[in-house]
Amino acid sequence: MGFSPKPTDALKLNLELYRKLYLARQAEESIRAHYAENEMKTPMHMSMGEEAIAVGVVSVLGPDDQIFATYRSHAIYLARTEDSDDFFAEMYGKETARLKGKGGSMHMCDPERGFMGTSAIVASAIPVAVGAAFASRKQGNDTITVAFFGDGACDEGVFWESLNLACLMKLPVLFVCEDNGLAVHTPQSLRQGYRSIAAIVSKFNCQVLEETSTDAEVIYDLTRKAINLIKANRQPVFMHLQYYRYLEHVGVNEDFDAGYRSRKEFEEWRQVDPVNLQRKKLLGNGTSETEIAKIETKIDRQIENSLKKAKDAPFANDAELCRGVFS
Amino acid sequence: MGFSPKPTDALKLNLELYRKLYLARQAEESIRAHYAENEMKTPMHMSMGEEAIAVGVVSVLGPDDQIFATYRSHAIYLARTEDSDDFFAEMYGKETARLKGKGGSMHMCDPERGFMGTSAIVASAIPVAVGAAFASRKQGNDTITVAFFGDGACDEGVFWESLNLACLMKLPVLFVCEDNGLAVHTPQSLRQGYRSIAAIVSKFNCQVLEETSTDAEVIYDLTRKAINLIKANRQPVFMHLQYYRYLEHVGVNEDFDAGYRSRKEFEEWRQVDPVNLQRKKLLGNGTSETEIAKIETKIDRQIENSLKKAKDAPFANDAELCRGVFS
Amino acid sequence: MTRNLSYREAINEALVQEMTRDESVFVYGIGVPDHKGIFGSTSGLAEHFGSDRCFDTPLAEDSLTGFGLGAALNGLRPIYVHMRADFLLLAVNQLANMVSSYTYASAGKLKVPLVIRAVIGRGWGQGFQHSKSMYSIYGHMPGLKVVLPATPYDAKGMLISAIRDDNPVIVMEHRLLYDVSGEVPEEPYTVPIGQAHTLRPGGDITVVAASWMSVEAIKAAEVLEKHGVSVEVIDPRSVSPFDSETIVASVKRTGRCIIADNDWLHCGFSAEVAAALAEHCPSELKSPVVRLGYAPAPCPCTRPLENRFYANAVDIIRAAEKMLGTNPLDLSGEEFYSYEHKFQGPF
Amino acid sequence: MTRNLSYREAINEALVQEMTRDESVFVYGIGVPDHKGIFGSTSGLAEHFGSDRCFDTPLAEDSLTGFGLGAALNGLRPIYVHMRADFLLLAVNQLANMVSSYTYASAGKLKVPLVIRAVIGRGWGQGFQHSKSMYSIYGHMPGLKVVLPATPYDAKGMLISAIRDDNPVIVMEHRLLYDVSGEVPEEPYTVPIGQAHTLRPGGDITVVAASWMSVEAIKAAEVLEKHGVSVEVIDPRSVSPFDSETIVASVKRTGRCIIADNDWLHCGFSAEVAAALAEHCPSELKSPVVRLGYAPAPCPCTRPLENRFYANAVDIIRAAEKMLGTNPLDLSGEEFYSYEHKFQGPF
Ligand SMILES: Cc1ncc(C[n+]2csc(CCOP(=O)(O)OP(=O)(O)O)c2C)c(N)n1
Ligand SMILES: Cc1ncc(C[n+]2csc(CCOP(=O)(O)OP(=O)(O)O)c2C)c(N)n1
Ligand SMILES: [Mg+2]
Ligand SMILES: [Mg+2]
Repeated sequence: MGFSPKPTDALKLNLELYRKLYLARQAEESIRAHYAENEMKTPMHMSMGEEAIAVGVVSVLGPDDQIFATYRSHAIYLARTEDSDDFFAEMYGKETARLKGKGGSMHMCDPERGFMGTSAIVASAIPVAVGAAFASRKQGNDTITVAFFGDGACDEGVFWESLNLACLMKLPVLFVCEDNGLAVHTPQSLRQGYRSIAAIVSKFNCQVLEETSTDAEVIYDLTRKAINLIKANRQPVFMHLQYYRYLEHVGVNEDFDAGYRSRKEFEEWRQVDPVNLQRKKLLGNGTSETEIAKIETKIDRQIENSLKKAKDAPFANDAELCRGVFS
Repeated sequence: MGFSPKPTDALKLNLELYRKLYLARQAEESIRAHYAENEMKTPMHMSMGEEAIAVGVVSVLGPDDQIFATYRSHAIYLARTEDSDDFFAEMYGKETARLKGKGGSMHMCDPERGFMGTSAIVASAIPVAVGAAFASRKQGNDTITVAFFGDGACDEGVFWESLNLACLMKLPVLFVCEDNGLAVHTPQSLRQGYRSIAAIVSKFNCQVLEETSTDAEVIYDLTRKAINLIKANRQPVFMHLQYYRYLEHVGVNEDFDAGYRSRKEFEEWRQVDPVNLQRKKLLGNGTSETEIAKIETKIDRQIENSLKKAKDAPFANDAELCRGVFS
Repeated sequence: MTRNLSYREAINEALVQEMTRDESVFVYGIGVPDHKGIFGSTSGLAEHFGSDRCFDTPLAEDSLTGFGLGAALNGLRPIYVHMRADFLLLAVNQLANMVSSYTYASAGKLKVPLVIRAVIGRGWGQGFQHSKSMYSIYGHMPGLKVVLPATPYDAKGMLISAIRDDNPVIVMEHRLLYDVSGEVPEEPYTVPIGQAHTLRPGGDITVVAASWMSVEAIKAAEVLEKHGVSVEVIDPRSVSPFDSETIVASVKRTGRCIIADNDWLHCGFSAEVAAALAEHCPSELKSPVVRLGYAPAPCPCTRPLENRFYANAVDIIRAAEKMLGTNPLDLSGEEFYSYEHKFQGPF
Repeated sequence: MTRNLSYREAINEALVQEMTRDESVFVYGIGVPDHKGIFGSTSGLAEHFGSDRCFDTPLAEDSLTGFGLGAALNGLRPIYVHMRADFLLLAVNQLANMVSSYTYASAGKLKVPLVIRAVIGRGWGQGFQHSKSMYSIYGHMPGLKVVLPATPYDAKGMLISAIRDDNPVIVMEHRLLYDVSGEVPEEPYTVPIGQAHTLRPGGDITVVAASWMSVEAIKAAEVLEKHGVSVEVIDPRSVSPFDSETIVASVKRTGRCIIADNDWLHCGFSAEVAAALAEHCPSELKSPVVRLGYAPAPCPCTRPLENRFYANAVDIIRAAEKMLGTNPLDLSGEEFYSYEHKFQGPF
């Protein structure tokens, strides 16, 4: 990690991106495979489809940069920590997880590694990120605070208040709007009284960057640009990034039979699936099928191993219930 | 009243505007003269300076149009009702007022005359106006709902939510932002992370109109245009209107010695004082000093009379305390 | 005619019947017209009544509450639905500063026939942001009515009462109740707001248990009855207005009271129930009042801790035994947590 | 050294001393650096410590609460000031869903040393949107501390405790208290959070009276004493954590309790106090508990109704007489409402 010039070795970067993409994807595939066993008793808001954003943004960040995110953060968390042991322990609600299962899928939190927590109340973590950025500046740190949120968050007043605050105070905040066009099942046409969020935000004192690519490297490059802008202009940057949510809003299944969207749309996005895309790119860049398979196998084993450890681990005992309410 | 083509008789209109301007101004002058007696035990947020906006906008409205406003609504209320009896009875907290003194200066409300109430929680009445406009449309009425609010209200998230909602649902709302550059004593440079609220709002699905004039007729004409736009486009209109607050935020005194603004600025705005301006215009249009004095004397008497009645009236008895909590 | 309906079906029927009866009733909120229809409670409404009477919204709880107020002031009867009461916390300003006082602020000239439905309490691994109830904070505001229907019968009858009420009413529905079934008349009917309901008569102990806790209390009462303890179970049904009389009268008879709530205890509704006893019948209490509810912590996700977070029938039984000074029963043969086991998958 | 200071001066001194001691303390909110300085309590801070440690903000209570949380998570000690607790109602979501649970959500890894100051209660004709207290709703949330300093001594000592606390603390200050004076040590000191304070010992009746009501209760006690009634006045000082022990111990001695609150009764803090008695000493109560507080209505503006809206010393005296079965005293020679008369002009 560490914020540094883009590796001159583009291949190295692309391998790193692929490793994280594949980890995020396969961890979720593993959840899908095991969820019906009813041992992971936590509502799952799956990342599948957004991996390029999670991996692309996170891979630019330095160790002291901070991330605030949402209930839909599997990919972000894994891209940041690559710690599938902790991830699965938390999914299974076990004592061996850092949070001992108190958080679950919606509330991962690992402040020591800059993953500062999430909110499942839409948009509620955004102002917290702004406050964190204020602290960073006040303390003379040269760090960035990233607020990840969905397009639905822009409906909430607190988004506008937070945007205004960050722009007013010229804080080093990177707003990352992960736009999948939906809030649960509600399309933007039923939620937005405007044509373009980017056009509106660009009238605030900040910079706006837009992208529809599912190529993690493109997102990576854009994020580097964003962070450079934040530092150069002492202004926040708002990134508007589109992706397609593969699965139902909450849960591990597809839901193209529900009627609110078509499988055809999905099939189109699948053509540019972020994991496949990156894999193909590696192959095109001269990485051999064997090399890639080696990476994949390693991650498959890692996940399998994490999953097994999680299953075998004990639950926290009752004393944990009221521990940590106060400092 | 009644929404109708602009009177071909411009003089008649200008006389009407002056009557209301003078009433609003003199009613407040009367408050200033009597406040120290400590009988009007209600915090006063004075309109002085904004009369052109209040009178200009309100004079266009039809009898079924609805107004939602703020704690700073003396001029709006008087422009709408011209009922100084009720006004002063409420300021003195007397039983003879429609609200029997329960509301006071901050909470005037006269739904029978389309003055639907106010909020002293900044921005909180704006979504209520949007809901009223929804009802109007749903019931097939051809009415307009006006939301008056200050520039400070645009800081609040609920403003953005309400704007989005009205634009999304294409509701007949006229947003009137009365911009005096201040929220209490805080200037916009300490509150706004953007250059122009009008520029931002214009990116929503609505029309934006801006004006800095203190000429009530100019505001009147602009409001007619706004209402035509609302009806023609089936979209809300946002009017951004500037004025200068003559007195302290709350209370009846000047406060140029407080240090947050200069008397010089005030003197400049006084050159275009909305009441004087309209008086001069009338004189220029051929109205005689005597005619004007006649209008003024009538209003002076009306106010004096209302004030006396209010002072003499009894307070409501204790049984009123818990009456009207529920329907 | 009476049929066996689930709680969700009972709500749905109330909505269909009231929307049919009165054109001014409309339903809005995130997800109300979608294929999930707020756990089935709003299913079919959009199809039947059209998208201008059952419609989706932006995520904007604060403004949409004010929106409902503005519509209600003008004679419409809005029903704003929240999939989770946790989201209602974004609208506390509108409720406390606007909705609850608008009638008073107009000296009684304006009515506010606004209904807010919100799902409360335990679901399934939902953690600390999707499990709150907090009805006491709404009950604390004069000008609001707050009800907690606990049976399919009350779900229909109290929702119809709420819709026809000219005042703002918050209807809070416990997530676990959605799967409970019971007898529900087909024709529309009302259940008056502000009357407690004695679900089970008994002479030894009064258990005051609202919403889901009434199910736990009934279970506890059944178990205790087998062992000769007679428990009276009272469902307050309404936080505000609050029928303290029924509860006080019962405790005057039994001399003992356990209050079992779906919420934190401190400054909660359970405190108001206990306060009513301190105000009206302290000398009739044979033993101190006991309150059961959420553990004093945010709600954890993992199941074993979640099980300890919520009070349940076993806790009620243990509290009753302590109060009566009897030995702990062997409960190994009993089946508890039947709904928690039945309930699976998110939300 | 001890001086006579007003409540506003005591707050100001606490802020100055803590900001001097600890660079990480900063103060923000609408009006904190202006010439009025939140009724004088923040006067001089901006001049002394600079505008990055005492600064004005947009009107955005919800996001600015989250902002304070984010700063606190990173080791700063923010103090967010609200001129009125009514405005805090816009931030209930952040408090209930975020601030109160952040430490728990990080399994204790993150601290939240956030202080929120908010002015509560009666002012001067302020009507229903500028007179609320509603501390019970914050006290209801586990993870928050809520305190109500009632004297200049406590105002300084409890604010310093709050600032040094690693948990979120809401400090609620009654508007009328700002003009009250009392002895305050010059050096910094702390008053522990969560301990009730017996302001006056007595044997016949316990009056539990927080914040401004403690002033009314003292006045009532003085009047009653002249007529041979000995009143113990207890200031709970803290809604959460709540020191029920001190109150229960007192009522066990006196057998009688009046709870006088600066808030609505229903589901309010007064209910929690009464509940503690029902839970811990019902058999020691010689007569039913009595609660006094706001009338069950939004607060009207006009003075005569406003006077009836708030409970006061006379109400306490009358309640005590009723409880003791004595005849109503002739109070015509007594001077009541001294502060309401002193207090003039808006806010
Ligand atoms: C304040 C609030 N309102 C409603 C909800 C219910 N809810 C959960 S997720 C969601 C949709 C959010 O959409 P978006 O922000 O675009 O995120 P996505 O799920 O698409 O990633 C809604 C409405 C909530 N959690 N919080
Ligand atoms: C939600 C809220 N926050 C803070 C306040 C305190 N306050 C009262 S008026 C005011 C300034 C509002 O400014 P603006 O909207 O521009 O109106 P103006 O007074 O200039 O007419 C503030 C901050 C309030 N009443 N409501
Ligand atoms: Mg989305
Ligand atoms: Mg202003």
